[in-house]
Amino acid sequence: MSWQRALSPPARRLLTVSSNRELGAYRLLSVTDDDGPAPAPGQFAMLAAAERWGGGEDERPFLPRAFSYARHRDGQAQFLLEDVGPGTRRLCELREGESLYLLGPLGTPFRPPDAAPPAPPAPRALLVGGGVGIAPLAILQDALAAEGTAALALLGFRDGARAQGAQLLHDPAIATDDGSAGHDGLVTELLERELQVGPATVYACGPAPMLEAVRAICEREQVPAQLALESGMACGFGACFGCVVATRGGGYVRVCVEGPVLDAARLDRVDAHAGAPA
Amino acid sequence: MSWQRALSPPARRLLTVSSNRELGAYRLLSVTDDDGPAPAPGQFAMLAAAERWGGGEDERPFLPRAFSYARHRDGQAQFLLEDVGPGTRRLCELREGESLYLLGPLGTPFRPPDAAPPAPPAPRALLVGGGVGIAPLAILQDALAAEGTAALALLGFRDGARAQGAQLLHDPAIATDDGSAGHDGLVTELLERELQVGPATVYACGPAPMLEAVRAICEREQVPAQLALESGMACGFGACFGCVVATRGGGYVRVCVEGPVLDAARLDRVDAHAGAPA
Amino acid sequence: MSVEFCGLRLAHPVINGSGTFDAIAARRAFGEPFAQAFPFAAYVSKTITLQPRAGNPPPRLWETAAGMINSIGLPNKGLDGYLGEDLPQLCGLRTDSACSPAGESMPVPLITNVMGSSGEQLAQLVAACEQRAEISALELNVSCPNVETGLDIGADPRQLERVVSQVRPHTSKPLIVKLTPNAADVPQCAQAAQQGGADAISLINTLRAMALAPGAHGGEPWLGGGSGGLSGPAVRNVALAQVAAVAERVTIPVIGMGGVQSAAHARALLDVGATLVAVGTESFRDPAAAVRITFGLMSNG
Amino acid sequence: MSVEFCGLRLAHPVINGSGTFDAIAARRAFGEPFAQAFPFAAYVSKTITLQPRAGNPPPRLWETAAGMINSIGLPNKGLDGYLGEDLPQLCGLRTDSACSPAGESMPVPLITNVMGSSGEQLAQLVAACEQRAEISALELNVSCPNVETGLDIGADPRQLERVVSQVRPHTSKPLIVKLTPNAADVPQCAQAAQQGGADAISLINTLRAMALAPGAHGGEPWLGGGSGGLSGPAVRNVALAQVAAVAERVTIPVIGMGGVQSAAHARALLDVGATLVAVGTESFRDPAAAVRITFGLMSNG
Ligand SMILES: Cc1cc2nc3c(=O)[nH]c(=O)nc-3n(C[C@H](O)[C@H](O)[C@H](O)COP(=O)(O)OP(=O)(O)OC[C@H]3O[C@@H](n4cnc5c(N)ncnc54)[C@H](O)[C@@H]3O)c2cc1C
Ligand SMILES: Cc1cc2nc3c(=O)[nH]c(=O)nc-3n(C[C@H](O)[C@H](O)[C@H](O)COP(=O)(O)OP(=O)(O)OC[C@H]3O[C@@H](n4cnc5c(N)ncnc54)[C@H](O)[C@@H]3O)c2cc1C
Ligand SMILES: Cc1cc2nc3c(=O)[nH]c(=O)nc-3n(C[C@H](O)[C@H](O)[C@H](O)COP(=O)(O)O)c2cc1C
Ligand SMILES: Cc1cc2nc3c(=O)[nH]c(=O)nc-3n(C[C@H](O)[C@H](O)[C@H](O)COP(=O)(O)O)c2cc1C
Ligand code: FES
Ligand code: FES
Repeated sequence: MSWQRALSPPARRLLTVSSNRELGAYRLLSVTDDDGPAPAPGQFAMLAAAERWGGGEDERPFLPRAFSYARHRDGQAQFLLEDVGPGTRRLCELREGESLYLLGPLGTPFRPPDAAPPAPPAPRALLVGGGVGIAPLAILQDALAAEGTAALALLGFRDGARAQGAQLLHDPAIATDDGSAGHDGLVTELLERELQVGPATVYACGPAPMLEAVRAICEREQVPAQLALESGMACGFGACFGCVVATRGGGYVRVCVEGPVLDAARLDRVDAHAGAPA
Repeated sequence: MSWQRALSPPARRLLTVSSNRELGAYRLLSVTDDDGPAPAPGQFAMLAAAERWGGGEDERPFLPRAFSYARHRDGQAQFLLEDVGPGTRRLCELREGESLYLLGPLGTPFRPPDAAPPAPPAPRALLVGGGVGIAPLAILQDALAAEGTAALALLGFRDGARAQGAQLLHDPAIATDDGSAGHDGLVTELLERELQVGPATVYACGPAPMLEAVRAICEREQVPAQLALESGMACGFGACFGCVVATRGGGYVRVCVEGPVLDAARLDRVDAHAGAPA
Repeated sequence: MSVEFCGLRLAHPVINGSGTFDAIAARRAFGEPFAQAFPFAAYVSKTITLQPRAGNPPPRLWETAAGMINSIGLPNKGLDGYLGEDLPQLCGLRTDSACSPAGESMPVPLITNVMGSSGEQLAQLVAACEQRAEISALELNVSCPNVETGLDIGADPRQLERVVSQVRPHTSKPLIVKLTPNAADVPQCAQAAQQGGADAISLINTLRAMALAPGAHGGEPWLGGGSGGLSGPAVRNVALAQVAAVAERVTIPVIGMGGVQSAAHARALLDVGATLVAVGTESFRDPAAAVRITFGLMSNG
Repeated sequence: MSVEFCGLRLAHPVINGSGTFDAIAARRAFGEPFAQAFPFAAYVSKTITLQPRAGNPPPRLWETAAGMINSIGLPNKGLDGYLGEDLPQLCGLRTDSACSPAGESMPVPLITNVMGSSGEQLAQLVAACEQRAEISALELNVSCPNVETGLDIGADPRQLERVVSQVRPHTSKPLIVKLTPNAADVPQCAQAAQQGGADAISLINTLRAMALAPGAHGGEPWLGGGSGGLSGPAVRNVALAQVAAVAERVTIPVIGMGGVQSAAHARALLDVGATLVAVGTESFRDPAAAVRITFGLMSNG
């Protein structure tokens, strides 16, 4: 697995669903993509069902939807889906053998942990995920493991059904809002505890309030953090300028080109629209 | 079975598909409609899939589609479908247990054959159908049979696969354009032959050229003809004024209100848009 | 839920768009009881003209992505036919009692929509309607894009103000002006209508649109009328923008319409300032659409 | 298939709509070879203004029924940034050889789209572009609905003619005027642009539209810019009507766009008189949409 941004072929590909199974409150969608480039951790793809993409709630969806690669192995791309609206609903109902369009891999991936201070000589990574935002942390954990980097996953969920998504990662520490699994409270409490242990590079993906809390904590603790943002997207490849977030010092960057992974230091705060479904 | 125009409840009903099976080139869709009024022969319903009605070719369908009741028995409404575009395609793919919206029965039905001259003392009916236009003739044949009226079905099809639709009627005489089943030629040739035998009331439904030929023949032979027309419809209950055909002497009538069954004598000619899919 | 609109008391804020519901034909399809459980709080007639019109030759409909184009061409019996034959059949409608505030059926006031190619014609139409007690309000269609009146009165604010002020003296009934969306500055048109004496504004009418005959390669139009008007979900957000801008500009009530399919869509129009909401195309998909929408508004405020 | 447009030879008739394809970002996503297999026969830049603009605050997008609303707000580096930083990266694009008549890749001429709030500003932009050989043609955006320029120059024929004639003397390159669809009489605007000296007309730009924030109940707009512009299949038949009416009125070439998703849609615009077709929103759904459409045109004439 490489940390290098993979390039997407310049056309959406018509691919076949190899499986689509329940994972607690989520679905794990596997797609056969033998010829597709392997994504770097943090990259995403734009997905749309090949048939009947439309005609749902308010006659939507129309545009493709962005999903982080949760895994990519042996020509199989995996995505973790949460049904939050007409687009995700249509993808969630796809059955084995049905077709979808995929454009990807897209976007700027995670970088390996800093070897330089403040990280200790043996770099340590903390993977902080919230809800369906855990998806890119799975493929990231694989990549870190392959390099022998300790990568502890701290995963927060709204409830026990969602917490089952944690199966996607190795040996995660879990927090739930309703206390039904793991720590009864916020995942950021787990992060604060871990940062007491020693410095680390923090990787985070999840709802905007979680990302903002992670950002603030890491700023305060002066540890580097890479945030995988989300944003409403029309294209995913820099064409529409629709997916921007405001950056520190003014101006906007496109989440699909400069991100989805941005150094937390580039942001004054994480905008309410820049996170995963809560 | 009654000849009386049945009234539709004033809202579309959410119903369940009980079966949807192939019948040659067509599909026979059965819908459970226990509480729905029984249609009179010639009436139709507006159908739309409850889910994903849209997102097909050119992001259609959007409006419901009109279909003649082919049969209605024991709370089961049957429709004969030919896949000619995004609306019929979506309905053709509906599986048992899936839902659709139905508004109906709608429109003006067939009238019983004239007892008065030119019909002979024992009325005789000739049912002339073309392609998927045979659908309303099935329920009509049932109604005539129930009254003991001889009702000979003359059915024309483009090819053998379509000719299998003839199974819907009793003892039909068949014509195919490609000669692959029955008479090698036009169904109107069968009609001319039958009219030599003696007068009859003619009932016809099919593509516009066929209807126009039937109209012209019946005018020439001075036998009464009732034509079940078709037309692009938005509503089916007289609201949009979109489904009109021109009538003899000028002006237009709404096919969904005055029709779909119109006396041939009311038309100068059958407009190219006023027939079933060819 | 009961609403006051220009002095009329309505059971709820959902009415029909002109030309999208024929109460007489509906009774034929659904039976007499339908008239006593009418889905709309007020009934707006199809556009009536001085002379009878047959309407455009078919085809008159084209389905688009999430919408439709109509080129109906305003068929109607003309003023005399309307007043003589239709009006008697349009009285006595009552709302669906399930959609009324106190669970009680209420009378459905009749709003007559008229169109003319000049201020004089409109004045003549309005003056004749003024005589009829069955008519509760008037709506001027100054916007129909699919009939060749030469000029589109409603798109030019100055002309519009002149025409409305010409019509105004001929009626004491509430006078609604239905704007065309095919204008550069719709709020300015609304303001002009108010200045001319309108009691309320309604919008949007259909967007000018066309379709080609499938298979033909010479650019032959599909619609018998050549071009037509787009309605349905496709225009919903255009309607919302225009209704919001108009409601901000005028002080008279606004009837918002365009692509309303659900209570949420109706709520959005009310939220940006509409007093009433009209349902058009969605009624074609379900004659009880207005009932569904009204229920939704009642249960979610 | 190769087309002549205002003296430029193009590999095929399919180009992009301004602001709907960023060739620089696309090379980053798809790699350098993409520049040598570019999907469009000519490349139209995003709208450039005199001063740099950050664009509107997010959210900038709203998905509608069969379309989308954007409220991007014309972010760009300003004239100097564009000429200095972007222009060098936009030269040397070549078409996908599979989409070229003789199977040979052809150069992709660059069309620069500019906008200003006055004739003077536009003249200044055009004069600066005139100096640059890399630019093959200019497009005036007189129509963008989502930036508050005060007046919408393109909706008023007289103002439009004045502005175009003010700009015309500053360039000998082909001058395209991109009209706004939010006008009462679009063909008249086209005619005014021609009278002012335009070499070609392009249309349609987006339709003014808005959306409310889901869940909010005070009518709060969703888009950071308040309102925005509708594009995609929802506007296709509105575009077709406007393009047909404009092509009938002017004698200069027309670039048709609005909701094109397939070769059949492109063919319809060509059939009613367009010389070129532009693809916008559909490229978001598939960056190779233009390739697919061009193939379709090539195989079905
Ligand atoms: C880089 C990236 C990676 C992502 N990875 C994942 C992933 O791995 N798994 C996953 O489940 N999700 C992921 N997402 C989020 C996913 O793309 C969204 O959940 C999805 O787009 C929602 O579409 P929908 O139609 O289901 O819901 P929508 O109805 O589109 O609702 C989603 C949100 O969009 C807004 N919204 C509502 N209506 C509209 C409208 N009409 N137009 C615009 N916005 C509207 C609201 O804020 C709403 O909460 C990712 C997003 C990005 C940008
Ligand atoms: C009273 C009545 C009874 C009917 N009974 C039956 C029946 O029993 N069985 C049956 O199979 N069919 C029946 N039909 C016909 C059926 O309604 C049509 O075949 C169906 O509406 C086609 O829809 P579609 O989306 O599949 O095809 P469409 O794409 O709508 O194509 C159908 C035809 O419509 C036209 N068309 C194409 N595109 C458009 C567009 N965008 N907008 C408008 N028109 C367009 C063309 O002429 C085309 O050939 C009946 C029709 C009526 C009016
Ligand atoms: C088939 C049809 C016929 C219409 N006839 C008229 C009419 O006669 N007079 C009028 O003022 N508006 C007419 N309209 C416009 C509607 O009243 C309404 O303004 C428009 O359709 C937008 O609403 P909708 O999207 O809910 O349909 C008609 C619309 C349709 C679709
Ligand atoms: C996200 C987006 C940004 C756009 N930016 C511009 C722009 O900068 N300048 C311009 O003239 N038109 C702009 N447009 C309008 C398009 O060029 C085009 O006219 C319109 O989208 C209709 O075509 P479509 O339906 O194929 O998208 C933009 C459209 C979209 C969707
Ligand atoms: S999603 Fe279009 S620029 Fe990012
Ligand atoms: S289909 Fe609407 S009036 Fe007949």
